Amino acid sequence: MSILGGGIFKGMAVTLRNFVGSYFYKERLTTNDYEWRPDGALPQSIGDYPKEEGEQLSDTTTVNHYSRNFPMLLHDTGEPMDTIRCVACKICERECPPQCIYIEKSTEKIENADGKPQFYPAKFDIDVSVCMSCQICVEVCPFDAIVMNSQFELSTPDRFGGLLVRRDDLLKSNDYYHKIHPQEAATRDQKMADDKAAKEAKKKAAAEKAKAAAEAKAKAEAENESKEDAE
Amino acid sequence: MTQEITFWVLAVIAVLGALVAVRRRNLIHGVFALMIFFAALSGLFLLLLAEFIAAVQILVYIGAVGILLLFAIMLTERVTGDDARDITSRGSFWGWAAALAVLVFLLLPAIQSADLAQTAQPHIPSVKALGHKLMEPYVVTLEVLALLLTAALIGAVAASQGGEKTKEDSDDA
Amino acid sequence: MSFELIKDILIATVPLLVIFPSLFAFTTWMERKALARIQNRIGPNKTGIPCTRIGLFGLGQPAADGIKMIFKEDIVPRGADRLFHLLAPILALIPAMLILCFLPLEFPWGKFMSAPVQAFLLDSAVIFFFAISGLTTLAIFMAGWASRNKYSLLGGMRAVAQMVSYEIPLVLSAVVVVMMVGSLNAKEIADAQTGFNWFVFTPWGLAAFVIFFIAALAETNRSPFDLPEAESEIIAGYFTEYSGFKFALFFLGEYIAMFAISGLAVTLFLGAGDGPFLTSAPWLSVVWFIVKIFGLIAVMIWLRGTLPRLRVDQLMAFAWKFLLPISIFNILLAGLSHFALDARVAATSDAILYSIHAPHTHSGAVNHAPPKLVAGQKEAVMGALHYTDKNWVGAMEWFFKAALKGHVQSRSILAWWFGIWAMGLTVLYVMAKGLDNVSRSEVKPREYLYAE
Amino acid sequence: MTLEHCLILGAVLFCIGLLGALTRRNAVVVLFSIEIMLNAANLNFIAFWRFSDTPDQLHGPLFTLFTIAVAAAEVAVGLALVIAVYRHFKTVDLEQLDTLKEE
Repeated sequence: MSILGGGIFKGMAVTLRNFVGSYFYKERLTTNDYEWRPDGALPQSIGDYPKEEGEQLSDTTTVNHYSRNFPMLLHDTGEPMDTIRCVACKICERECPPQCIYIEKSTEKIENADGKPQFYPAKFDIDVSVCMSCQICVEVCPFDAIVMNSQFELSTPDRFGGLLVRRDDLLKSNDYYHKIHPQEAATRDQKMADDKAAKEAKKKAAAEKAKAAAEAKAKAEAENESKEDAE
Repeated sequence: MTQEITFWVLAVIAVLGALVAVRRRNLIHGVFALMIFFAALSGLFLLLLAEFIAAVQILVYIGAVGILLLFAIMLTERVTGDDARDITSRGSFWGWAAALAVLVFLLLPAIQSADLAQTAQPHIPSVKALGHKLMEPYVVTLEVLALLLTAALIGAVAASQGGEKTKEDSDDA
Repeated sequence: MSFELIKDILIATVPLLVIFPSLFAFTTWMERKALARIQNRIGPNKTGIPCTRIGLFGLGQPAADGIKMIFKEDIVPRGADRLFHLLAPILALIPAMLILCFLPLEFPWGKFMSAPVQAFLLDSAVIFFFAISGLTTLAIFMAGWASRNKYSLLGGMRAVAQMVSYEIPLVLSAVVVVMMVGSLNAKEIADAQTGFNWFVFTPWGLAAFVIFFIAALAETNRSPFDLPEAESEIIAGYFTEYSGFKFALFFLGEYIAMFAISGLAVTLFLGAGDGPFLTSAPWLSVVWFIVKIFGLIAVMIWLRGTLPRLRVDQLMAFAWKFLLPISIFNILLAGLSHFALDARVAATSDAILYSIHAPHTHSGAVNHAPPKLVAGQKEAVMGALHYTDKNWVGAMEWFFKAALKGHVQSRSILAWWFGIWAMGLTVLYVMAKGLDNVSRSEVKPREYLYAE
Repeated sequence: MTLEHCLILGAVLFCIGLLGALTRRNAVVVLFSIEIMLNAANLNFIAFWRFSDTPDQLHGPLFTLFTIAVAAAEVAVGLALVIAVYRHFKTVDLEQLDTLKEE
């Protein structure tokens, strides 16, 4: 037998807790109290926003772990262009529903993190005004080179050039990825490590099998020779 | 001295309000002029120290009757009166004649001939006295009035609801 | 016009015109900050002192809104009724400002007046309050009609229907207090509640206060009842076609009406201007009055952050099938229990008073040792004295002390008092539950026969 | 502000109401005019009461209170009838509502 108006009082209790909580627990607030920018100038393009460190970063961490905004390219620790994961295979460009990714493959190959010469994207532009954050590019990418970023402050005064994000602005380090989406980054790294281990194991197994086969063959040949000696 | 000015100002507003309410083609303007007329009358009542009546006048007439008229206009046709049809009835000349005749030959002579009291006795308006009066000698009238208002309420709802479907409506539906 | 009269009128009216619009500016800031905090955001905090970086918690926001409203282009739709389009916001503001003067605010500069030109001393102040607050309904209809646009006409008609049907419970719940005090004069109602004798502390007063507050919310188109200006349904209802300064006038009118209605709620139920330390600083009564008004407005804002909007038919069913019967029943209950309680307690308190005089009169002129005092009799007598001059909260305190000392009669009075409380609230609650089921029952949409 | 001025004002307002009732086609406007006539009568009541010898008897305001109540009831029922007529005849033009007249 609910008290008459019981629902209203429950609702008001929730809003009161919210109201009081927002004063005491800072992490409840979805946006931070932005300070004025030092020179007060408006960022002209996406690149003007600080890449990793800086005030932007401190805000994106307050956005919770599962927030998705626009994709970013990953590179392992070290110089971005040396350790870039993307090999310009253009699968994501083909799969992207609004066709907002534009890739130009490089002509020559460079060493990537594992030392294997690979192609790299000479140009990798995402039109942020067209992208609908559907995350299909992240799913189809075989190299885990593209993941979703949660940076949301991307306003620029020019809506044509300003919202086209170039490759260098897209590139973010893997530990930044760990910083904004810890669990997901951890699982993704775990998966990559397992795949590598599995591949090695498979290679090793193949190598052993090859070795065993080689030994068997060698033994067989040894037996043939010994048989021929015996005749 | 101030009473004279306010009396004449309110009188002029009342007469103009009534005239516009009656002669205006656009009914909405008519209703709002009527409400100005009611407000002017309420001011006159205040001037005549009938304080409670002034309050009731605003509450009942402007607050309720005015809005009732607005609703009625909204539910009927030709609200803005912008169609060419004549707004006066056929024998409107005789209407004017009758009204003027009543004014000139009947009312004004009656006022002139009557010997009217010239001075107003001092009076402190008090709602308590009105309340006591309503309870002692007029309590029966009050109950009858309550009955009448309830009957009018139910009657108005029944009449405007149209009761069960009439023959024509059943054909149309 | 004698100079004295003009001076008095100015002293009576100008403070209201200055104080309440500035309180309006503060309330808009308070509302936006509170709503933001409820939704886990920060709210305006950048507009402080203009052209500098000092954003003092966004206190400059009302000024910024005001300036913006002044410079916004004032569009009048082509087919609109130009005169009424201009008149509607003014008519929305005038009654709101007018009813402010019926609130018993005893400003300290009142003593400079030669004759007390104060509207709340009017004999029928409360009736005038309701009469003039009914005019805002007209303004809203005029706005809806004059903007020559289906949505605003729809919003206007809905607003009028809502305000008319919620005016009745509003007035009926005020009738309870007027019946207790026995006068319509706002000052007498305020004086009857001095010394924490607020009507909210009586069961029927509490019920009437709740009904009054709900009806006041509907009367000023606030929170759960803001259908007429619902952005989502009919694009801000009757002031869709208003922009610039006229829109600001509507906004101002609505807030001042909110102040006025909560001012009346404070006068009728929360003991206008009554609070602690009044003896030392009588001017504090105005401060207490405004603090209580802000308390009610805080609750209104809190409700706005919580409750979803009511549909039209729910709105109407709630007014006619729930609030109206409850308020009528509350009047009946108030009449029965108050006068029954009055008679019962008066009888026992007279008995208590009689008990201390009785021995002297019997034994004639011979004075002998003072009568043996029953335990707790002194407190009971004090309580009875308090009760005779209508200070029942103080009386109950003394009766409570006496009851602690074991005084039989004050125990019976307290039992009777709390019995009335329990009986009153349970009866009202049961009736409310019953009516709630009725008004929630399946509403058959009535097919309209006319205007095929 | 003598009694005579009030009575003349009452008379003029009464005649304006009468004029409206007699000359207008629309039933709702006729109801306006009846309201104006009733209010003119109320004004006279209050005027006579104010200048009477025993204002404390409060005859004027009491009687006006009753006429206001009756007038409100009358408007409510009158408008309900007008709406019912409109629904049936699709018009409120008094000239066309002459089905009782035998041709």
